[in-house]
Amino acid sequence: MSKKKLKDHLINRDWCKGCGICVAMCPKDVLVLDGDEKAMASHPEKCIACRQCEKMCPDLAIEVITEDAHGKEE
Amino acid sequence: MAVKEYIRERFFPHMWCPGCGHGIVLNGLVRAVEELAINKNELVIVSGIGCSSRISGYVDFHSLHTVHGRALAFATGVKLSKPKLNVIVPMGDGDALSIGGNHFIHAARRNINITALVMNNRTYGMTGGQYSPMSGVGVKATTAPYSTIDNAFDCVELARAAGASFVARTTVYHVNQLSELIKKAIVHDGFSVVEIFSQCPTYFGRKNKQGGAVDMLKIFKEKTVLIGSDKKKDNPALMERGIFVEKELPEYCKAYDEVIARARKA
Amino acid sequence: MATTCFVQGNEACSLAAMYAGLDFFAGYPITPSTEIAETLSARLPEAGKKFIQMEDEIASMCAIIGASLTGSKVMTATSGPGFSLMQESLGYAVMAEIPCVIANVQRGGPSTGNPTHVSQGDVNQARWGTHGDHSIVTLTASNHQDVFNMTVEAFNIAETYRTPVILLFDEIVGHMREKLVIPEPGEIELVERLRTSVREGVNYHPYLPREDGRLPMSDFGGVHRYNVTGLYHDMWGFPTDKGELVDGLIHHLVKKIDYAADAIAHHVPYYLDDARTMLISYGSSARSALSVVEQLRRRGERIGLLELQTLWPFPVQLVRDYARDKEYVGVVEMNMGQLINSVKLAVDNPRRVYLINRVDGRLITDKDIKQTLRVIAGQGV
Amino acid sequence: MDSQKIVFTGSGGQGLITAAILLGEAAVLHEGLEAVQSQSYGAAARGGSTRSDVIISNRRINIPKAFQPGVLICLTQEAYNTYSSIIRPGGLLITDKRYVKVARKVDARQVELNLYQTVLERVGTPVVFNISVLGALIGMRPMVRKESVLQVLAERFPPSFAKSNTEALELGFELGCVCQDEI
Repeated sequence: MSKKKLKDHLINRDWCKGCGICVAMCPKDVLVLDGDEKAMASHPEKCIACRQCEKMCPDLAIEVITEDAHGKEE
Repeated sequence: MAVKEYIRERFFPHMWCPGCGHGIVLNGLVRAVEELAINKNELVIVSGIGCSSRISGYVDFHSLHTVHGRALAFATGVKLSKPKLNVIVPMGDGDALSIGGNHFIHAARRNINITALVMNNRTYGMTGGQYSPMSGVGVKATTAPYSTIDNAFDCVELARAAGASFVARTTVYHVNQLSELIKKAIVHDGFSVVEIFSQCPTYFGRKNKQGGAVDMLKIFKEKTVLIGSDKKKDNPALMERGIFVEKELPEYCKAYDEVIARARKA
Repeated sequence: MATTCFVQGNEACSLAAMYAGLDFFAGYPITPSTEIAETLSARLPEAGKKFIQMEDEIASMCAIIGASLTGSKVMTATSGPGFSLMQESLGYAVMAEIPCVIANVQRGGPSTGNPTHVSQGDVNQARWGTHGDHSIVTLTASNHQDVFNMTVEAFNIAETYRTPVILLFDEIVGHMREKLVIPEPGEIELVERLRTSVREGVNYHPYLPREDGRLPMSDFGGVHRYNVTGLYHDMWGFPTDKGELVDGLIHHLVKKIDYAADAIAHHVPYYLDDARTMLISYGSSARSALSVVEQLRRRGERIGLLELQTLWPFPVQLVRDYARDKEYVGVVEMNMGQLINSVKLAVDNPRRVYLINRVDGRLITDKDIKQTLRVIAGQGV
Repeated sequence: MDSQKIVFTGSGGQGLITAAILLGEAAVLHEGLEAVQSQSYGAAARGGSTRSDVIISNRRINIPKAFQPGVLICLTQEAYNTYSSIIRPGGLLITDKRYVKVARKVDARQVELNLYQTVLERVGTPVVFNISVLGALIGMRPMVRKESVLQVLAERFPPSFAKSNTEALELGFELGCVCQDEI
């Protein structure tokens, strides 16, 4: 199985309530809360696609899109 | 991830407070159902009253939002009437173990194939942060300004003693274990209970100076260990997570089929 | 050939429920209704159907609602204290429009009262026991053939109007044995659940009435996944607090029953054509009232009896019409005066409506009634 | 036929309610008559005092309780003491010597049977005592035919009971017929 690579963080700003759980739980400090108190990926290049933010988001507002080595979206 | 196939998007953003652990339970539940690839038409979610119980409106299953404490009794009717349906019952700690305590132990006793998720945030959130049967001694609540003197239940031991054939516990911090345990509970053929520690930063956290949602999640991380961990020996106060009971026992609806067979022979 | 049997009223009720197509019964033992659960615990499994003894009456009422939503015809049976416990979920069934039948074999009360003695003290509880504005259907009977007929009718009304229906029997009728002729299948027409014809993938509105007022249902487990709640809800079944939707819902819940009052006003008139005095009664007290009417008729007195089998919605028009040319009306019931209030509201001259009652747990007798009639007529005791 | 009102009294476990039901059932199912049977319940299922009323008529029966029964059967001293006063003047009061010492204070024909002892001697089991009481009753007052009761017994009980039930009914019936001549 090839390693998954981040393609994008889809963050639903309408659903995000800005609790900061994703920011605190990200092991690589990828996410921050922006000026509107909404989650934002400020350092996507550091993302290891562990999906911790996606699974821990109480607002179901984050989706981590990955692709495999051949660029196929997952 | 096709999470959105299993939720009713038009009701989002949901009504829970920022940082509420119940959203993480919803997240884990939807993930578990998706991974099991259950036909949505064969899924019924039955809930009672309270913050936790609003979960039923957000999932695209057959949903039955009932009265306080009685969700398992409604669910028993659904399941026995149509046993091929998967029945999941999310409940708050007050819903499941206070007003609904009797239904909880009797559903366990019958070992009817229903999945009970006890979303334990140790408070009555919907009514404004009163103490619950799971608050425990020494807790501040809007009905315990001088702090509580009531002991808490051990939900796992209660379910075990009452006869549940699958009993597990985890927290919303341990999200991978959360969806794994929900999956196992749904697949299990009998009454299954998953107690899930969930944070209420708005009332319990604030009243008891536990900080915000993130701080409360860290408490779940620090105060719990996997079953069998050596850490528990050094620190008996740690709460164990994992599967406490998993056994095969006659399931109620299947046993009832035998009653029908006996009646027809007689 | 129809079958004749010699059974208790509680058995007659059970046999009628089976005749009506009962699929699911949940209950908790309580005197004097227990024979209904006992009979059905034998009959339902024989027919491949479901019987469950729940942990209490609260759970029993909840379980039948859950079962009804899967498409089953459902019933529970209880008595006063259990009926009190069921009130919250009874209201849920009203609000969520769940077809179900609740048999309450009345005993003395309040509280534990007297389990083995007769009373008709739950008439107003049947009407107003659950909180909030609502309407409700309550049927009763005084003999086993009518217990049978009214029980089948209860299922038919429950399915027609998507509503809980209460069967309000009493200890005498429930426990005594008398003749019952069980009709052949098909002899009494049965109303089956109206299911939606909306196809998969097309929007189904569980709470949007058709032109005729009926709301087609979709079984849990079917292709339409909708929401059921006890909260004020919209036509999809989702909670709402929008004023105009709430207003429409409450009016709908009340009107759908109240507008049907004439259609479901079951009653039996006895000797009323030329009567100058009318007794109104129901349940076992109507048997004593009828005995009095027949005795006094033999003496040439122009007295008749209106036996009501539909108590709620109260048949206002029917009672008003029958009372119009009567000198006075005596309401015979075994309580401190419950149905009489509705009679007084219905008639033109409420001051000519008198209560004839007995509340010591014994059947009101012909002697009791005649004695009160003499007092009313100013003839002394 | 005028209404016949019969009240069975005794203690729980004597089978009186069963006897009353059998009587009503025979009338309804095999004689084309109307019948109503009711019973008063105590809290105890066994050993408490029992009363069961049966009314048989060829017309509709309105009031299901026999307030002044034409026939009263008392099978315990307590029942006799409690209920003997309710009998209709000139009615028939049946007791069994094994259970009741009569005081002859009421205006009724009193028949003291020696049925329990006879059943024990001739059928060998007291279990069918209630059936023999029913036999004696219809022997004295032919409100339903013996054949109708036999038919109900055959329908209600498993075949293994048939012999002793029939013997008990016949035995009671014989004794009843003898007494009928006396009353």
